This record gives sequence, C-alpha cells and structure tokens, in this order.
Amino acid sequence: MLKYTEKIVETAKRLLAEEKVDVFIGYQKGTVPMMNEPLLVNHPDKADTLYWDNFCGLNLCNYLTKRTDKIGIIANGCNSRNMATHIIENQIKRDQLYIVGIPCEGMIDHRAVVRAVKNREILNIVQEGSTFVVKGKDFEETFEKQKFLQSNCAVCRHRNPVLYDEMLGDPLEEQTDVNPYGDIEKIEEMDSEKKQGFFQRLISRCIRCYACRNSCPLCYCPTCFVDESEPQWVGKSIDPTDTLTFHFLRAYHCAGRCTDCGACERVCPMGISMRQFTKKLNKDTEELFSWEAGLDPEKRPPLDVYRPDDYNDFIK
Amino acid sequence: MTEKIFTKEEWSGALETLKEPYRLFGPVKDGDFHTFMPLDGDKKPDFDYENSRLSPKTIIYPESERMFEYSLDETDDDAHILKESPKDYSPCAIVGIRPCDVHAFQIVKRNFDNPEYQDPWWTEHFESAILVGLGCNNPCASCFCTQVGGGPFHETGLDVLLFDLGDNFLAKALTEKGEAFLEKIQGESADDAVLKAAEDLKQSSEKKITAKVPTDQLKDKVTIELFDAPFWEEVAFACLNCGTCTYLCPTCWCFDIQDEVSGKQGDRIRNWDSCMFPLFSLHGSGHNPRAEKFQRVRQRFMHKLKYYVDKYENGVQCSGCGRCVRYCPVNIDIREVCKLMNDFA
Amino acid sequence: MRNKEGVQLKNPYLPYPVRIDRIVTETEDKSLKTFRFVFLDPDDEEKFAYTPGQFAELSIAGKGEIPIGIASSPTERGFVAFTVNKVGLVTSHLHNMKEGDIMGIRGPLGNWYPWDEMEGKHVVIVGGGFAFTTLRSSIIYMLDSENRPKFADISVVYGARSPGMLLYKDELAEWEQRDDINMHITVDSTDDPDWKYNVGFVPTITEQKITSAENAIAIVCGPPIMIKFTQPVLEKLGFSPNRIILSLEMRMKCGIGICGRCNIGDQYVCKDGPVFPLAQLKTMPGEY
Amino acid sequence: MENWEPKIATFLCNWCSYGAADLAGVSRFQYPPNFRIIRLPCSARVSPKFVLSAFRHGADGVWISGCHPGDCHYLEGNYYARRKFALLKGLLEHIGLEAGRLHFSWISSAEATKFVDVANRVAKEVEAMGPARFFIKSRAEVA
Repeated sequence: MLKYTEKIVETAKRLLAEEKVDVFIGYQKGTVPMMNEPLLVNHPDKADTLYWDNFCGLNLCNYLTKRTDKIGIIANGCNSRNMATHIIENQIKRDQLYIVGIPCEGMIDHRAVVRAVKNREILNIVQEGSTFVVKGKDFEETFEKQKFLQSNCAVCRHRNPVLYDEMLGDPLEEQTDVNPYGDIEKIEEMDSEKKQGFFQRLISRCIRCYACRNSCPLCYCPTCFVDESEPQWVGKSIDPTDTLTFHFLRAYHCAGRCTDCGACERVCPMGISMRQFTKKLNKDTEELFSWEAGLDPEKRPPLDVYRPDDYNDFIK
Repeated sequence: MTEKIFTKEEWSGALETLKEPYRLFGPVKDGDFHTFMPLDGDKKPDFDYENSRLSPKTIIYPESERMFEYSLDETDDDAHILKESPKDYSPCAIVGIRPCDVHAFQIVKRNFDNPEYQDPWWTEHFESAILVGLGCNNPCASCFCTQVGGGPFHETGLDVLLFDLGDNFLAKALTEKGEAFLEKIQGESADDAVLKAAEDLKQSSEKKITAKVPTDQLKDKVTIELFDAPFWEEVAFACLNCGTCTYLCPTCWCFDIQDEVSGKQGDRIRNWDSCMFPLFSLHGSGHNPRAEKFQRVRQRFMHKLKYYVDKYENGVQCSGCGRCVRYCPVNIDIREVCKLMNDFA
Repeated sequence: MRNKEGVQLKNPYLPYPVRIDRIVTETEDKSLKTFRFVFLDPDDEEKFAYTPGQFAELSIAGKGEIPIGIASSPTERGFVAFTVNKVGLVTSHLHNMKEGDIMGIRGPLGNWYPWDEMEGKHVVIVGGGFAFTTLRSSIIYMLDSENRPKFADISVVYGARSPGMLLYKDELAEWEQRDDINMHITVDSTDDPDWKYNVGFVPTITEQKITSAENAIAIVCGPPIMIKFTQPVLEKLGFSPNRIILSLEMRMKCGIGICGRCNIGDQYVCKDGPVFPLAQLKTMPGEY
Repeated sequence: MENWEPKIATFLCNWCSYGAADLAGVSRFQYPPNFRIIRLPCSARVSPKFVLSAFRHGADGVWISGCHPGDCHYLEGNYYARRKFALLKGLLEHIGLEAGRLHFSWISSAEATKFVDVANRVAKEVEAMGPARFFIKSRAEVA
C-alpha cells in the first residue's frame, strides 16, 4: 500500500506543474499513529508531504463542497462513489475533478488495533505488505491487515474507484462472496423491545459533538435540522430521546446516498457504531430499489425517481 | 501534611468505606476506554489507565445541566417564574484524577469564578469536590503537561496526590480537605525511603515527556497580527468543524442555554457548546462574525493560546492532556499550531 | 450560592420576574414593538439600577432569553422599557404576548456610554434603524433637567428607511420643538409630500449637519453598514478614535462573560462591552 | 390506563383522503374518535420529521394517507412519497418502533367506506399496541 505514496507525490507534482489542476487533495502522515491528516497542496514543491497508507479512512469528498477551482484528488472505491454522489447532487462538476484512483485493500480499524495490544500506548506502526507491526514502549507485535480491516472495508464490494481519470495501480478483484448486511440481519431478527434496547445502548455514550455528521460528505446542508429553531425538531441536550432523534434523522438524510465509507464510525470519539442506522437504509434501498449509492454519476438517486410498481405491500 | 502508604488492596477496601461520607467518582473501564463515573453499586474503578476519554470536567460541569425549572400552568401562582433546580452539593471525591485535569480546573475557574460573577453551579460543584489525584507514571507520547505549567505529578489544585509505587500507593495530603480524606484511610506513615522512591518516580516521569511546545512568546505577540497571520487557512483545511476537540477538552467551558418544555413543565438547561459550530456565533439577523471554518478554528486556538494568555496573565488555556491531539478525527495538532503561533514573526 | 461571608448571593442567571405593563407598536410594518415592564417585586427595581447604554436579557419561560438594549432611562421611574425587533423564536413569541403577561428580565448587563467623560462636552448622537434604543435612553437621560447642564450642545442624527420606520415618533417630534437639542431626523427615501425633515443616508446627513468635532464626543449605534460609512465621516470631521464611541451587537447567551461566544479577541461584548471606543476596537480583531 | 384511548396523528392529503374523511362525516359513517387529523397538500409533503415529531410528542400511532398511485393531484407526488415511506418505516421499525404503530394507505375522495374501514383497522392495531413508550420526549434526562 505504501507504494502508492510515491506514485501520489509524483502524480500530484505532475498535475500541478502542468497546471492540469489548481490544487491537489490527499493525505499527509499524521502526528500520532494511525491518523492521517487531509491535506491540500497548491504547489508542486509542497507535494512531497502527500502520503498514503491503510489509515486514510477519512472521506476526502468533505473538502470538495463549494470549491470552484480545478481539483486533483485521490479516490479509492468509496471516496469515488461519494464523488459521483456529489456530482449527482450538483455539489461539484465532473470537469472540476481530476480523480486519481487507488484500488483499495481496505482501511485498518484503529480501535481494533488498540484492543489487540490491550490498550497499551502505540508509538508507531509500520506497514509491510499484508502485515503491520505495532510498536510501543516495551512491545512489538505483528498483525495481519486482513484481520484488522474496518468492518465496512471487510465487506466492501467496490474496492476499485468507479470514477477516475487516472489509476495508480491495477484494479483489485472485487469481493463478491461477502454479506455486507450480516449485522443488520441480526438486528432485524430481534423483537422491538430488544431493538429499542440495542439502539439505546448503542448511542448512550453520544456526546452530540456531531463528528459523525461533519465527517460525512453527504452532510453539507447550510443549516442542519439540529440547528433549526422554528420549529425545533430535536432538543440539544444529551437526553436519550433527543440523541436518538438526532441519529435517526441524520441517518435518514443519508438514505440512498450513503456509500458506507465508514468515516462516521471512524471519527466518533466515543466509538459509537452509527452505521447500524445507515446500513439498514442501504440494505433497504438495495432490496427495494436495486440501488447502491454512487456507482454512476448519470443515474438519478432512488428518492428522486420512482416506478409505478414500486414496493406497495406496506400500504393499506 | 500527612504522607501515608497503603497497599492497593487496602485502598480498594478504603474506597468502599469512603462511599459513605463522599459521593465517589473514579475512572471506570467503559468499553474501549475509561470514563469517570459515580462509584456506586458494583462499579469498580480501574486505576491502571492512561486517562479517561471524556475529561472529568463532566462531574463539575456536566454536558447538560438543568439550571432552572418553571411551571407554564396558568392556574399556578408562580407560572412563568423561574426557580433554581435542586442540586446535590454534598461532598464528593474524585479519585484517580490526573494532575493535568486538575490543572484544567484551575484554568477554567478563572472563567466560572471571577471577581464580577460567580457561576453558581460550577462553583458549588467544584467546592463540594475533593480532588484525589493520581500521578502519571507513564505519560503518553501526546502529553505535554510540563510545557504548559503542569506536570505528571503536579500538585497545584489537588487535595491528595497518589503515587503508584507498584504494590502500594503513597498518598500525600496537600490541603486540609485532603487531610480529612486521608484520615479516613488506614495506612502507615511513609518513611524516607518511600518518599525518595516517590520523588524518583516523579522525576523519571517528567523526563518521559519529550514534546517541546514553547509558549513563551505568545504574550508578546500583537493580537491582531497573530489574528491576521497567513497560516490559519492552512491550519484549518482539514478541520471538520465537529466538537470533538472542545468536548473532550478539560479546559473548554463554552455553553449554550436552551429552554425545554414538557407539558406544562419547563426547564432551562445549559449544554456544552463549541466554537467549532457555526450556530455558536450566528446573529439573529443572519450575520455571522465567524461564518467561515478557518475563522472558527482560529478562534479556538487564539482563545486558548492568546486571548486567555492576555486576559488572565496566567499562562495558556491548555493543560497539555493531549486529548485533542489523540482524538481529533483529522489530526489537527495543537502542539504544532502552538509552535506556529509562538514562532510567528 | 453564598459568598465568602456565607451571605446568599443572587444567582446571576436568574431573571427578575416582571409583568408586561404596556406594549406600543412602533413601526408601520409592526416589526418593532416597545415593551414596558414592571417588576413584580418593587425591590427588584432598585437592584436593577442601570445606566444608559446597558442591556438586559429578556427571559421568556419555555422559549429562552434575548439580549436587548435598555430603551428607558434611569430617570424614568416605575418601569423599564425595551424596543424589540421581531426576528427569531423568542422575539416572535414576545411580539405575540399581551399586557399583563409574566416574564423575566436579567440585568442590567454590560458597560455604558462614557458619561463621566462626556460631561462638559458637545454630544453627537448618530443612530440608525432600530438600534436607536439605548440612544433614546441616553437622550432622555441627558435632557432630564438635573442632567442637562452637565453637557454642552447635544446633536442627534437619526435615520430610518422611511418615515414609518422611525422609532419613538412622538418623542422625536417633541425633541424637534426643544431648543436644547439639535435634531437631524432623516429617512433613506420617502414619497410623503408632507415630510418636513431630511432625506438621505445617515453618513451623508452627519457630514452636512455636524460641523465640528471640537470638544465633542460621538456616540454611534446602528447597523454595521451605517457604522462602516459613518466612521470615516466622523474621522474626517476631526473626531479622534477615542472620541467615537460604538455600541456593538453579538450573539449572546449568558450575558455575564462566562458562556464564551460573544468575544472579540479577549473582550466579551456582553461584559466588557457592548460599548467600545473606536480606538480600542482598532486594537481588536475585526471579528464582529 | 383503564380509560386510555390511543392518540393517532393522521396526515391526510387534501385532494383525496381528507375528502374521504369529509365524505365519511357527511355520510354519517361511524369511525373511532382517535385520530388527530392534519391536512396536507400531498402525501409527499410528509417529512420524516413530522412522523418523528408526532411520536416524540406522545402519539400512540401515526397514519398517513394519500391518493392512489397514478391519481396524484401533482401527478407523481405519492410515487415519490411511497419510496420515502418504505425507507422510513423500515428504519423506524429497525430501531424498535412496534410494527403496528405506523400506517399508510391510499384512499380517494370517493372512498368514504374505505376510509372508515382503514380507520377502524388502524385504531384497532394501534390500540392493540397499548400506550406508546418508545421515542417519547418527556422531561429531559439531564444532570
């Protein structure tokens, strides 16, 4: 995976030097382990800090909204799908983007790594092929990447960019034998009381910092419903019903748009699995409307179209 | 002042008996991390920890707190008139709190308890608390308390300081409140060898903090020059404008006030707020002095590292706990920003 | 809470209960109303001792609080008055309330116009739109027979979009008749053939009517655009930045410098302001 | 609880189901009194926020009714609404709303008898659920 760093730097330099793009958006290596910082480069000389590894879990599409310049940007499967969604929703124009595609083996779940080393402080992580070495003050352990993928990456069916102007590597074989909705099916089997308990516990730690909302490229409304005062749809304290309302509506706003990039879960400071909301919608849109978000910038999203013979069984 | 040594088992036993005179709070393992919780029922504290995810400011300054309550029932004589909500200000003890988080209380006290106005809830909660700190034997790589006027065994603001000496704790009373707390615990008085071991521990721990975060030049910078510095857009680029940094920060104190009505019963509640949110400074007219992301990011750093420095002449509004460094989803590192500001010419 | 001597102190967030005594609709579009409040406990009126330029939080149970400049003058006894523009949740609700309804006032808050410094000087008041409220308070205060001798000439430039949008019309007419205050009322435009005052923007009228900055101090309160264009006019007239006094607005919650949102640099508009000399503002970040 | 009667927030399209309710009334048809009817220009006007708001304020059930597919006054509003509702119902029930609380129907303005029939079924199903406990916003649970 690290091999991509060099290619990214080289590509960014070339694109900037040839003035094919005004800016290039990628990642730089973070100041703490397992954390990379999105970076905007506007000059070839500054492109050397660009970086890529299996901790680039933040969705770069966040940085496209409202831009008017010509942008070079790195995209793996899910990020490229969000770019397609942005194009569909008129948040960016296709010809503003020069998409540098990366076939993605998946991002490593930083929480799983912390758990694996029993909460000992991690000082450095070195990635080598299919493994990575975790180093701390008095330990060094090697793990297999495949076993530590973020849960969304483990079941990813679109590892290759769906949209690109240039690819930095050979496409990976897509995973076809995965069940992306195993966890959702488990919840569906519960009775309503169990479901209520499950979701109340799930969000009980929420501090309403809105990191999930803000890390989501789909959340670009000028005024979010939580900030509306007339009427006020949801209270602002950490009251459990208000918190549930927030998570419910946030998820619903992503209906038919979510690419399951996992950024919301990755950024949550309290480790909440809010994808248990959005994935249900993904599952339903797939089952009812044969739709997966962001696969084609030319196709209208599921809530913007209909079929006369749509699912009608729930209506009296 | 008393210096007592007791085994960790004795300490655990003592905590059981201390539940009577105090509302006890301590770090409890809560899934993947630790949270300060009331030690009631069968909740057991875990002192083998780095630091809690949320800072213990939640005990003194809860994320959401009822301020007033009122009736909206017109048949009540006092309809529409606000009444103070009842609070439990009985003595509480926060055990195992890290010195950086205690330092943070000293920092925010200047805001909540100032010569002109005293915030009643913060002040009362704070005064009801005994702070039983636990020195850090192994500070994290992202900690920088020694750079901002604290240290892994910093005593200021603490009532008792605990040294983890392996099988034993050495407890040092630092105030009268702390003396009273320690009186309730059995233990032997510490001999010179123990005190020497504690001192060595402190020194070796301080040496482990290698981060250099100079703040010495901040005071002398001209506010509007720093405000107009060219680096803010770059610093802010990656920022998502979420509230992680401000909510996890032990020294962030901003809040919002909201009225909530349920039937004929109303409450005025205050909730933590964050300068990262556009609504924080949005005028009724629609004008927003900090409409852009970089302005809000600048506000956060300028407040902590310049405005506070100028206003209180007592250092920066940061205790070096490193939470924002560790948990910022996009790795905006206050240590780096501080360097930029301190070195700005 | 208690102070160090154990004396119960008032909770600074707790409003004084008041009754709405009178409501006057000020402007033709009905967006501005003046509310007169009477304290339920007469002792509270004493505790609410204020100085022109200060503001208070109007508190409506179930809706929230809003910071509004005090429009009455301490020389007017028995009530306090506020002129409120209908903008958001709280103000819209307030506009629908009736005389006799119970609500709360918290204050007085913030600083005030520099009355000590103004003594013996000519006072130039420049106001625009609905920001005229604390200026009304100031004019009433200065025109009070006990206070009037303390000040030299008083000149007022006050403008609104149209004649129907002027506040306190009866009082404006009354002040026009007096010879101890020079009134320069203006509107941006009007098709009223009977309009007998000025037509033009506030900065223009200020330039025409105010001729000297000699021994004078200017108090400016209005929308940002008016302040922006009035400032150079006053400076050209010779007002030094410390003789131009501005009153600022900001989103506020606590009103006592604790909740953190209304800062400009290290100054809180609610506690260290809302009144700032231009000289001071020039040393502060332009974030307002 | 003995005297408990379910409260059902009912969103009716002005062009059809509302007319049906009207016709049912004029025709003196009997139907349960549990419905709090809110008239909307189209079933597509129903935002998920409305539904949530109803449950938050203590509604025991929500019933949304619009024009038959193909009969929308605005040509296709109900088609879009149907997709929105399918996902809404799915997600609400996923997080624990009991299946008998949220109802949808297509009823034209001529179908007073269908209106009464559906009203009876909805009232019965909601009543069988008992008083709502989930998603009700009562006094804030804060310190």
